[in-house]
Amino acid sequence: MANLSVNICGVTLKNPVIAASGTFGFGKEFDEIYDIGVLGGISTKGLTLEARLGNPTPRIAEGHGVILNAVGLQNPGVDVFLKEDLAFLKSKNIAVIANVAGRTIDDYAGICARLDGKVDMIELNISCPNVKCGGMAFGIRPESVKEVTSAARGALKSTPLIVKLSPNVESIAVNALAAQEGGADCVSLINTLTGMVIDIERRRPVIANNTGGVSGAGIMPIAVRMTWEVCSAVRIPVIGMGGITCAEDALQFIMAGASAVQVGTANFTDTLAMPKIIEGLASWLDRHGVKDINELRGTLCLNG
Amino acid sequence: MANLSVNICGVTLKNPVIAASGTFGFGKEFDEIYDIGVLGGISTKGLTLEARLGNPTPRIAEGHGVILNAVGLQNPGVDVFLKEDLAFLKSKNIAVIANVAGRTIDDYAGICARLDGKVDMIELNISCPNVKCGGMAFGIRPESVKEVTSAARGALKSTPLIVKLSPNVESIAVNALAAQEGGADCVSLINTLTGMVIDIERRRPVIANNTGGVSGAGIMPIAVRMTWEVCSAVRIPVIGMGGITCAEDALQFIMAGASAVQVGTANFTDTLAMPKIIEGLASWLDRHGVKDINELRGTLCLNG
Amino acid sequence: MKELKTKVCRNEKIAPGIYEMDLRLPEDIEFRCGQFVNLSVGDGAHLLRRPFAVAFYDRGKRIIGVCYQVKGEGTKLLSAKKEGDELTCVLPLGNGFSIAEGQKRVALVGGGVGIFPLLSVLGEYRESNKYFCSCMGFRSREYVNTFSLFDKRSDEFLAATDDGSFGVKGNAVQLFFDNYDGAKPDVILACGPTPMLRALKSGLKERNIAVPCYVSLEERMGCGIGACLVCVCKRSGKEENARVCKDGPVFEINEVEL
Amino acid sequence: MKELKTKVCRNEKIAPGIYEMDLRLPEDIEFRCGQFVNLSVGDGAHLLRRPFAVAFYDRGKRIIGVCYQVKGEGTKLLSAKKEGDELTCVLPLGNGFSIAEGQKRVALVGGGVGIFPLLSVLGEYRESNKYFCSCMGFRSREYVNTFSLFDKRSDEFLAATDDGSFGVKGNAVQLFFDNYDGAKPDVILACGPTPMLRALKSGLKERNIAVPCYVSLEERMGCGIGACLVCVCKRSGKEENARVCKDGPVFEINEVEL
Ligand SMILES: Cc1cc2nc3c(=O)[nH]c(=O)nc-3n(C[C@H](O)[C@H](O)[C@H](O)COP(=O)(O)OP(=O)(O)OC[C@H]3O[C@@H](n4cnc5c(N)ncnc54)[C@H](O)[C@@H]3O)c2cc1C
Ligand SMILES: Cc1cc2nc3c(=O)[nH]c(=O)nc-3n(C[C@H](O)[C@H](O)[C@H](O)COP(=O)(O)OP(=O)(O)OC[C@H]3O[C@@H](n4cnc5c(N)ncnc54)[C@H](O)[C@@H]3O)c2cc1C
Ligand SMILES: Cc1cc2nc3c(=O)[nH]c(=O)nc-3n(C[C@H](O)[C@H](O)[C@H](O)COP(=O)(O)O)c2cc1C
Ligand SMILES: Cc1cc2nc3c(=O)[nH]c(=O)nc-3n(C[C@H](O)[C@H](O)[C@H](O)COP(=O)(O)O)c2cc1C
Ligand code: FES
Ligand code: FES
Repeated sequence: MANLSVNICGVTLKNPVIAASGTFGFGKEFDEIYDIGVLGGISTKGLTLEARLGNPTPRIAEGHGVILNAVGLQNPGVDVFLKEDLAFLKSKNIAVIANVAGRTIDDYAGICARLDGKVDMIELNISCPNVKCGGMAFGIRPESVKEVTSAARGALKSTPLIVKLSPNVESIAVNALAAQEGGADCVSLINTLTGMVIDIERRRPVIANNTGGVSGAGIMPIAVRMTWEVCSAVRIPVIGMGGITCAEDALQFIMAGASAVQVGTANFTDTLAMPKIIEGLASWLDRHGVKDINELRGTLCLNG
Repeated sequence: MANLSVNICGVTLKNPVIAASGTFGFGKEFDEIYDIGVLGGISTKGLTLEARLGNPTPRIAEGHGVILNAVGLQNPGVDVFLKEDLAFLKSKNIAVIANVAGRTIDDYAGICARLDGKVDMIELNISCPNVKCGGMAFGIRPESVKEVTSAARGALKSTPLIVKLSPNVESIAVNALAAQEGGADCVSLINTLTGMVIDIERRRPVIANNTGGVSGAGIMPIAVRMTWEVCSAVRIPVIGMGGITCAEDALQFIMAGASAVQVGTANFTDTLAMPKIIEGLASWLDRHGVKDINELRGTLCLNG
Repeated sequence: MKELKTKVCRNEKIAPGIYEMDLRLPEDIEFRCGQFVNLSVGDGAHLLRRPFAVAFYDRGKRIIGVCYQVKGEGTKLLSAKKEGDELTCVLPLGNGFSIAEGQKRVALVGGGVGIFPLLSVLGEYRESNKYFCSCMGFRSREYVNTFSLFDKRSDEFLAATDDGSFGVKGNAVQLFFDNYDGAKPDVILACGPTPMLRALKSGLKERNIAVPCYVSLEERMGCGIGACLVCVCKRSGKEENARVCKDGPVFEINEVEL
Repeated sequence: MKELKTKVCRNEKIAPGIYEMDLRLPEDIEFRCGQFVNLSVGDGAHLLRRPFAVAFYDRGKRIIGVCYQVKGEGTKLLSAKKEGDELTCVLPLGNGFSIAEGQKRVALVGGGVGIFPLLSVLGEYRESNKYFCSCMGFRSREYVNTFSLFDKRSDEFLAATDDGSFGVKGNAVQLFFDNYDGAKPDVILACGPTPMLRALKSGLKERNIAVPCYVSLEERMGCGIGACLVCVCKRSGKEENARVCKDGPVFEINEVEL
């Protein structure tokens, strides 16, 4: 069988398939359906300093081939996570990526400091469109991307830092470079695109928060294009995501240059999506006589 | 039966449903399937000063609930259009919107000058992602949106000017304001989002041009959100589009504030999409006791 | 909780806009009444599954029955499914209703599609010695088919319609309180639209009724299994959310804000 | 050109990965051989229809037959369709093949799925006094079923397989030129992968064969009716494109760049 393991910033993942933040909680529920130990890793629900209740409901709506969500960072706070949820994830022997979100730059630095050395990687969510202050605000302009990245970087001694980029920007490659300059060890993309679905009977947005983040299969071509742009721009490793539902989708990101992928919305459509993707990768590689998935990274040739 | 007619910048459309540029040619072929005289209007394929051959093939690819295209402005040139195609469209008694694209600001002004007084409206395509120079370049930064708009405006005496906005920007509302300041009589949105689909067997992008413009049902939540943002920002009328496939979809845009809508990709999925949307609007209004579609415009109430 | 492939073995209209769909499971599953299934609608454009109460369960035949109202696109697609079509689902989901040993007299209060989760209660306690009083509200007599199962299986069956064309004129909650003294329940199980549940809650308070009352809630869902925090409701008097899909859908009526 | 709802009346595997699907049309339509249909695949995730040659047409029964190879997601979905399923389509599309009165001896040269448009030629000229020589290439003898119709209907049938497991070893173009002197065609009709058509073009040139040769091209499509300019090919020696869906799919081989 082909080698699926990849190494990102010194962290070894048994395969490049990571659960995307916010769709997988802290792993316990999906573990009731299958052993999540088969995964390459998990990015946790976004963690804040204090517990948060998130947005009012409804928090989700459906488009055609896409969904919208505005959960708004409901989470128990970083300390509760460390005390109650981390041990379980560690016991699963998968890469644990703590997704963190803050209101201020100090928030980001503070959460990072608490997580330093305790998780395998930290993913800065500077691109969440569903919270009023903080969140996406930091992720739009390259200057602030760099600033929040260096603050987080400064708070970390031993844990590699991933910066998660927003697609709601003029140039995601420019922002990726800003993250790299700010000291990011890795970038991940894309977070959700901002959207709205209107209930025409009630003449109101379906989602209580009015707008929500668009994710799922329909956004994949946008996500692949952005992943390719970012991979062409930066030296650091890239984690790609956005609409992945099967092994072939994941391979588009890997050929575009991604070292690993995250899978979000597909977990809703098929709770077994990730184990199927992992098996699908193994069998695709075997069928194509590829010995090591690392050989496929960045092999995209442009036309013309 | 309810009134469906709308007035945009002094032009009366018998209903708010317009064929989107590039998906409907100059109307002749669809007229072999149904009488296109039932439409509110048509926006022509993008016209340039000289004839253009466009991009190499394949020019199209499919995503999940979306498509990508990179036709690249193949067209016979504005003069051939005026001589050979305009008369047919005029005979159909629908609003004729000439979609124009240029390489330089002078191009835009020149094409507008030739069309002035001959068509019902002009739509500046400053947002086409599929051509190397010109096109989208003008549509990204507010300063250049304003500049190209005023140049076009200056070349026009009697024809209302629509500026078509790109979604691949930091803030589409800011660009809409720039168009308004530059003298646009109307804005239309959204043009396609830039995307890529990779053929993993060949390890190349499916589309010869590598990237293409993403359109179709899956992008609708993004388009509705942007239409709502723009409607909240400008005083001039707004034409909404992006993923519309049925009357209920069109009503989302109208409630968000659009005066009319354009329908593109849905014409591929169902060649009768537009007549069905028009009938669907009429019957929705009747069922809901709404006498005039103009009463629905901008009726969206936000939550919370 | 399992992800399973099921086959449609029946899909019939039982009232205007209301269908019963029977699905054959590939393996033996244990259900509790009030639990639900998260069902794909079988079209690639729809990424979210739809949650439906398991209204019937024939464990021997491994067939579950859901009754659903056609509301939006997903349920419209479901209504077009034919025998032999495949759908995937996740099940069993949620906590379900439970009736304590000592609770002998049970009142079921259901309105609209909210009656379907309550059907499973009658199914599960078919052989028990509990006394069931069902108070069901529906739009008009055209929906009477949907409700006939309550009639047959309940010890007492009371019906109300919005237009009075069947049973009394009014809603399920009015009906329940009007007949409360006769019913004398040890426990109340209710399901229906939120305004109905609110009326039930305030009615109980006004009348100082302390009988335990459990309600099954509806909320839009993402994962359906408790991971995404999409489907929450507020716990009363606490700065805390509960997940409808995992901590619910059944809650003690005073435990949550309606 | 019409947009029509059709019903699947048959969908059967006829060779490995190759299916024949028969569709019942709601009304009488006139077809010419070589024309095609643009068929929905019946799932909301796929916004583009798939173009297929109309391989068979029974005008009396209003049934068209398409033969398709499962390649990607759309054809995979099609292969799962059952009798009674509905699909929408646009038809008849394209210009089709035409054989002039004086062209008595016709050579059909087909490779892979390119053989299917040529089947319709045999169907249309069934009752004529033309002489058909069919040179068909396919992968291996497993595909022989697909081709048996050519055998029965052609006056002369020649087969080649990549592995030599049926007919001679080689491809359709080699086969055609090897038997050219016997076939002595007045017109050549060809369809298959682009490299095959290129080989045909250069073979004709090398041999100074001036017999008219028509090829049916494939290109990815948007509208399928000539409006969107997605499906173009270059006209030889001109700064001009032709639309495969409307000006084609059949072109004189020297008229277009391959
Ligand atoms: C635990 C639970 C049990 C349910 N049991 C039943 C039942 O037995 N019979 C029945 O007819 N209905 C039941 N419902 C409601 C049912 O889930 C919705 O009517 C259905 O999802 C609507 O789908 P749609 O595609 O027609 O609507 P759409 O508007 O197209 O759906 C869009 C999205 O919103 C969600 N949604 C819309 N309305 C609701 C709602 N009321 N509750 C939850 N999600 C919603 C859909 O699931 C989907 O994700 C139940 C809901 C829950 C939460
Ligand atoms: C005029 C014409 C007639 C054809 N007749 C036949 C036939 O009789 N039998 C047969 O098996 N095939 C035929 N083809 C090819 C057939 O259209 C493709 O194999 C099919 O569209 C692939 O669809 P998919 O969903 O499996 O592939 P996907 O890769 O999922 O398709 C993605 C998109 O690319 C398009 N596409 C992919 N390959 C082709 C191709 N080779 N040509 C055109 N579009 C393509 C699809 O239509 C779709 O829009 C014909 C093509 C044309 C243009
Ligand atoms: C319900 C939901 C909640 C999410 N919450 C978070 C979050 O807390 N932090 C974050 O960085 N991204 C969050 N995301 C974004 C996903 O991690 C991912 O970037 C996005 O959904 C695109 O991937 P997908 O198309 O595979 O879902 C969330 C997405 C969904 C659908
Ligand atoms: C094949 C194709 C060609 C297009 N060509 C043009 C064009 O020439 N000029 C233009 O302004 N927009 C062009 N567009 C964009 C559409 O007009 C429209 O903005 C976009 O497709 C979104 O609408 P839809 O989702 O309804 O297709 C084209 C779109 C498609 C699919
Ligand atoms: S739907 Fe995901 S937690 Fe309930
Ligand atoms: S597919 Fe639109 S012109 Fe051919």
